[in-house]
Amino acid sequence: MSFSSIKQTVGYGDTVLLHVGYDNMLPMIVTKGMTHQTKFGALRHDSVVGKKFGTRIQCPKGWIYILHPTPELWTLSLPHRTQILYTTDISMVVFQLDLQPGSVVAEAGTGSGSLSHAILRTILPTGHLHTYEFHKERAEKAKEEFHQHGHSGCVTVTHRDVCGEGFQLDHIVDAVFLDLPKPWECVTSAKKAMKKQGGRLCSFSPCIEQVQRTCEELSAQNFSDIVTMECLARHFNIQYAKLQNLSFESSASESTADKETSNRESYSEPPVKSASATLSSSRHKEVKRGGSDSGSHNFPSAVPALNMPGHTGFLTFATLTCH
Amino acid sequence: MSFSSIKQTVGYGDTVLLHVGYDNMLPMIVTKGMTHQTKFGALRHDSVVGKKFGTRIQCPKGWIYILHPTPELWTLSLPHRTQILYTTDISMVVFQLDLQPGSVVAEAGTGSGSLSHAILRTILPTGHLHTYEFHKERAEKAKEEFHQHGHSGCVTVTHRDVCGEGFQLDHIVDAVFLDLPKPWECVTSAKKAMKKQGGRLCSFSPCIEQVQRTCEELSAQNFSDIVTMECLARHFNIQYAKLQNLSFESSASESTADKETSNRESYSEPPVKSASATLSSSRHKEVKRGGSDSGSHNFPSAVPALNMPGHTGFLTFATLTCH
Amino acid sequence: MEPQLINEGDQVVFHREGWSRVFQIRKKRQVYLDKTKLDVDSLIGQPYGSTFEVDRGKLVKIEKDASQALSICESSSSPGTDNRNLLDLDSNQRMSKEDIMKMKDEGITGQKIIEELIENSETFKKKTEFSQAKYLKKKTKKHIPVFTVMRPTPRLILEIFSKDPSKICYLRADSLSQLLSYSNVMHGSKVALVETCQGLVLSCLLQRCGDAGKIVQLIPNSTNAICRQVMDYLGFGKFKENVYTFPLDELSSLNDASCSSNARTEVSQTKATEPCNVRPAAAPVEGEQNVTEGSEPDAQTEETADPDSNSSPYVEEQDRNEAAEDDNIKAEEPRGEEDVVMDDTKAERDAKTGDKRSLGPNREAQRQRREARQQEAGVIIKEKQFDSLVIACKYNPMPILLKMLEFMRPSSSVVVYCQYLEPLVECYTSVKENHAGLQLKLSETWFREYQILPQRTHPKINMSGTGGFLLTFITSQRSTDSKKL
Amino acid sequence: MEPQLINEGDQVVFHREGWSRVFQIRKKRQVYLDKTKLDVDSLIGQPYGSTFEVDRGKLVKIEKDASQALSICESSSSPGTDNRNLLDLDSNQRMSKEDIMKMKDEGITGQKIIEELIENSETFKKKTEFSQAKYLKKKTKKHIPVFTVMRPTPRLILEIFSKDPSKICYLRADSLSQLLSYSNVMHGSKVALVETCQGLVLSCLLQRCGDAGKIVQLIPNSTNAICRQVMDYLGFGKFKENVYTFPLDELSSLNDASCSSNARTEVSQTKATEPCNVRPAAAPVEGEQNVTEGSEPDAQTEETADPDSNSSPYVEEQDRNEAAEDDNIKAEEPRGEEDVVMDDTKAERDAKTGDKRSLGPNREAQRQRREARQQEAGVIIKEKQFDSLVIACKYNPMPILLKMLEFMRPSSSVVVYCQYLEPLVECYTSVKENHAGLQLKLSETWFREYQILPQRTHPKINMSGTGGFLLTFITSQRSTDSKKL
Repeated sequence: MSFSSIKQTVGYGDTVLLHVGYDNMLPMIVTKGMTHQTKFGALRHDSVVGKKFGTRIQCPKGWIYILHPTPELWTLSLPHRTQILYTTDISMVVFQLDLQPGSVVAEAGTGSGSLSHAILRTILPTGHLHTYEFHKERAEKAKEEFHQHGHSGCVTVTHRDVCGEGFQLDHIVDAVFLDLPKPWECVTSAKKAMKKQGGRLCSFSPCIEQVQRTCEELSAQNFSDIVTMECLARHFNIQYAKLQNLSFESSASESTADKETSNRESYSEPPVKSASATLSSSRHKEVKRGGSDSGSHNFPSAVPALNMPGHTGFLTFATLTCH
Repeated sequence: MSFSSIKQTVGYGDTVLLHVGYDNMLPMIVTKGMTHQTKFGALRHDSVVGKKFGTRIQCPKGWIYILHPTPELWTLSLPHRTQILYTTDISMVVFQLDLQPGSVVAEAGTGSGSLSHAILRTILPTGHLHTYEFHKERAEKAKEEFHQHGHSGCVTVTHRDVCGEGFQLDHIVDAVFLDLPKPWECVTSAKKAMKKQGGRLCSFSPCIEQVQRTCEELSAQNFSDIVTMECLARHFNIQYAKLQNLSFESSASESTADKETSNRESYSEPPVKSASATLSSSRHKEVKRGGSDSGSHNFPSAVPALNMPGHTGFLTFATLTCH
Repeated sequence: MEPQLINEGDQVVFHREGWSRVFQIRKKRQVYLDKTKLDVDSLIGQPYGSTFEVDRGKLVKIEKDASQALSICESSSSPGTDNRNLLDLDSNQRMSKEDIMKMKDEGITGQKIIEELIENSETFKKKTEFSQAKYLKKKTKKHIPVFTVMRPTPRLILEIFSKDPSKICYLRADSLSQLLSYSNVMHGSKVALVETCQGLVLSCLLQRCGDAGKIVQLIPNSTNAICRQVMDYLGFGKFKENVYTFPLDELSSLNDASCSSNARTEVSQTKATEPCNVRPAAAPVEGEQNVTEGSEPDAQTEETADPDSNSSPYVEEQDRNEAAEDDNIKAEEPRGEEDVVMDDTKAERDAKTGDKRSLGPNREAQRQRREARQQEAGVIIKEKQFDSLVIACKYNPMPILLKMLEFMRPSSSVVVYCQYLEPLVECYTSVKENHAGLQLKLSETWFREYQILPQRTHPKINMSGTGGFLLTFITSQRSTDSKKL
Repeated sequence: MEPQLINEGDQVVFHREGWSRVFQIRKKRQVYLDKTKLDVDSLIGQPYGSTFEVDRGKLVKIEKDASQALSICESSSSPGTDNRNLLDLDSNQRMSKEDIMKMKDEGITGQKIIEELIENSETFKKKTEFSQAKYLKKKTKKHIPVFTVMRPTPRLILEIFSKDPSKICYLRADSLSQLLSYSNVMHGSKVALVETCQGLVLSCLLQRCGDAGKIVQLIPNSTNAICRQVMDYLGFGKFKENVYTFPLDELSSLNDASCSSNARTEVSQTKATEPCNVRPAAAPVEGEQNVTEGSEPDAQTEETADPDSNSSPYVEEQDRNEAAEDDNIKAEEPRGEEDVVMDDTKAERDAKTGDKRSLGPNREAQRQRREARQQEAGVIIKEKQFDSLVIACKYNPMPILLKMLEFMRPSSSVVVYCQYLEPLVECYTSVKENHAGLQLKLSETWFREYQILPQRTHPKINMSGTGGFLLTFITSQRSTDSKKL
């Protein structure tokens, strides 16, 4: 129940996220009498009930935090049934579709529900999400998850292939999201689903050929402001970098004692990350020693992650005015 | 003559680059008795003859530097007859085509000669560039420029439409560069131009449809390692940034005298860019004052330029093995 | 479900591709758009989503958009094969700028002008099909001003600032949208906010709160004005009860364990009141004239007239610099247009100035209401139960972040946006050191648009080089222990 | 103009898409490739550009590349329409890993294995055409090792390091290529260079110098080894006369106005000689065995055996850390392969160790030659007529840059590459302050590859997030005034 509203303490039936480490987060449905195995050992569900979200729990071999679920954390920990959208794209979709509490949205396909959760968070409590999935088991699994997460009242999951069978909605939605192999086939049906006063549409496609056909179809069906974009998250690793300073004095002219002192100085500096106050003072120390001593130049550095997503998909947005 | 070899001093007939400002660089052919008008007033050509490259010249209203030409500076100052390639793409082309002194290269079209100069710099003195331009005046202008720049011996400019008429070269080049509206039509001719032992080919196209057809044709003609890429330069503006530190103490509890002191302190700091030594000490001053005083947080910042090229073209490279 | 109609008093967006302006519809009001004075009376009663062409100061509703004109022109000429024999010369066009201006003055339509331009072009017929299309698109945009009238949304409001992103700390759609996601603000959220983005972030968060939730906007101090321009644009009068204001320089008094409500009131009363811009858009406060021109254009950083309240010369200097910058920007724009956008400013300022000199009974009541609201905000802050903390401002974020973390509950969502990377590196390091956050991420977004056209598909030639940087994390238990920070 | 043939002694590149390895061809030599031991004798006499398939330890020349296998498989099945009814389960494949290993051991070809895999897949036939192609490509890459043998070029050498870019300071093709352009190095250039990229930057610059020009590589001090591995790969023996080495810690002695060549010689003679890796690849120096396995794999940072020469414990510590890192990396790779790549190391080391203990007459001659070369380098440096300065190293660039600017002529080209942005910001600020440079630019490159396939065109799913940062400028007159720096 913890997705649809913010709770203070953990209760039975809540989905909580176990934060074991930065890249290790597991969803857990708190169930009476159950035990969950983590890499830090067993966690009894009962032991977290009544605890505040954010609490640190001592497991046999380490700490675990119980976090309140958010769509963003869910995206990082959900069971993958398909390729999923990530928060960079999801954020853009929700923003560009003009969603707000009360919006009615049609989504095809549901996939693993990564986007659905962000949509639901935004349109709650008076909006509604009509979501379609052509894969039967996935549709059922999504339905179950939404129920589990307290979203039942705001979402309708339909097992249907929207390509071909259409949304079968009659002018009731504010926004449509398409993540389909042939989105252009669904534009007519999407248009029919959209309110007479108009609304916004988004199509997500990995290949440029899909985008081309979709844009052509959107244009033919009088959608306007057709804009295609790509957005990629670039993460920074924050490192305490250390670059050796070379000496321009022949070592013959330098006393060994001097050298050792300066080296000891550089060893006394914090070996890893440190607060800015410490950083500044260590930097000051360097200045005192001069810029070209035989020590090292230490600085906090924001290093772009070496590997980053190069492509997720093209996002095409379009406006339908009153029709 | 100053492109084909490095000279120490300026002579008549040299093309020099007048560096008037960061975004203001003009080429000038040093000619006896001539005068050049710049925004800092008149510059007599005779006055720069015999001067070392890099010299600062006093003009009536300001300083001008006479720079030795390089292909990179030429790219920034050349007369545009067409859209040109810039150094980010040019560098990749020269590198990926495996060019080195002695390489023989075919280029179509010549355009404004921006890439040609970089190719020539790399293949000198024993290599040769065969460059083709379908626009008559442009071909003539390019020929004149190459001559002016001392490249006559290493380059042949031909006025011809390679699309249709082909390179008409018989297995003599190591590398081919295509910047044509329909590059796929020239693959056969390019292949014929390439040495029997094989070589490298590059095609530069702004649109993805051109790339698709070109890749298809390259693949059909047994080119291998067909790789398409994009590279975009992102420049940083180095700013000495200043962010106000907010106070969390009610001003009632703070003496006015204190406040003024700290403000005076922040005024005493260098107002613009300063060397790292100065930076470090000013940073240290902040630390002494504490992180949350009513002064400001000053730091050198690398701010990405607000506007950057979003697309120049797709670069497609391919290898032809012995054929 | 029927088309919604434009009413008097509505804030509407005039929109064309990648460009938006917002206006309030009032009878007998004229707005400036692209240097043309326009009468907007005719919009009242029209459905939203209608498209209008500007024709000699009048808005004429059209059924199809400008692409129609484009396609007519396109088919009227047979393209050349390539550009080989074209020289780029001014003499290619036989019509002069003066000719064009004269035609415009004579009331000749943009479409007719374009046809004349083509007729008088030496090279148009020889250009390739693509070059022709490009030429037509450029000329259409220049000579046929066509706008669609839309209801304001954050997306469209953001476009208004695309011309001058410094006003909103260089937030771009990608960074603003992620800020909203990672803040996890939803119906009913309790949010702590520090922003200097003209109220844009406040408005977006408020919209996501719906009719529930509480947003406490922390401002530097009670004497500094805050700008919430965007609140008006989005017509947020009705939700204003959700928004509280609290001065950061009074947080320390809240933090005292003994902090009684009396003591707090006392402190507040020694300060000037907060000149709050938030009020129902359609209900002008006393003293405001229905200004259409000639008002003060500077709404960015309003200085109070009281010299005592500006005790810090540094802040004053900064404000002046910004005011000067703003003036520069405005100098490029037609004055009239700015006036309409900023039309509340002079009245506000007049009111403020009066505020200090002699408080009438109405003013006194307002002041008291504000005091009461601030006390309410203080109570919310003291509960330390914020679900979200959002910082997107021109101040150094680290001290603000560390201070505000004292008031967050564990497992709450924190987003710090900054146009510079370096201050966020410091925030990151500090949060990490203090074990104050989980899922700590520092990122920027690479964002590019594409041109999708038959045989001419490619990424857009120009893109934005930066949309700022985001630090996001989830507070962990430790962060509630204020002594560790 | 006829195809060039592979000769004994050649350095050759084994290449497939996005992947390269370099080997020297010697008779009776075996190399490790993807955990398979290979006999490369059969390559001798084959034309460059030939493609080989690995078949039970033998290289079998094939006429077409692996795409043939792919297309055969592709046409042999009719694709499904979509993935709607597919579940991703391990049980979809009836063949186990053990089955596959067994087939390989039995010498069954990769192509046959793939056909079996398809036959035994529950889901292959139901997959869409695109999914089938993706599956086939993946399996082909895994089970059919096909390589084209190419002559080494900087482009291919760069690919060798793509697996471990830290060895070349994270240089990427875009940053290396721009470094080369902005350095303006050409036939006949005089270049000052500081690099710790395994000789990659040195080799590229040397190639651009052709058979003329001079490159002075500045190294930390005479006691530290430098690694120029890549020089061997590119077979640069014949140009080595263009390359000089000079220790940075002796620059100050050069700078003295009185600096006589005698004084300099004296200083040099008190130091250990520079253990230079540069030598003709095909001519082993005395004492080297024709090692094929079992040699020391660490060629990155060779420590001299003389404890005195390692007077700085700090540097020693750093070297050790790096050595440890290198070991970690190597642990992942098959030992044999490393051995071949590094085959000079042990001999070098043995030679060096011997060097200190008893200098034979040959050693003494070599030492004297090196002394002479260093003196020549000193003369070049003192002329202050360098055309180009290139810095791409793991050291703090600013002190090196400021020092080296003293030796540059005006209007020369300077490129400083660094894997971190921050040190270059400092360099930028310092150069700007000292008015030492014009056209000062600090940049990074956004670099992405594309998949161009019918109906499946899109940017590659993974990209490199950084290729480092470049500072470029042209020295101005002022920079020759060393007192200002």
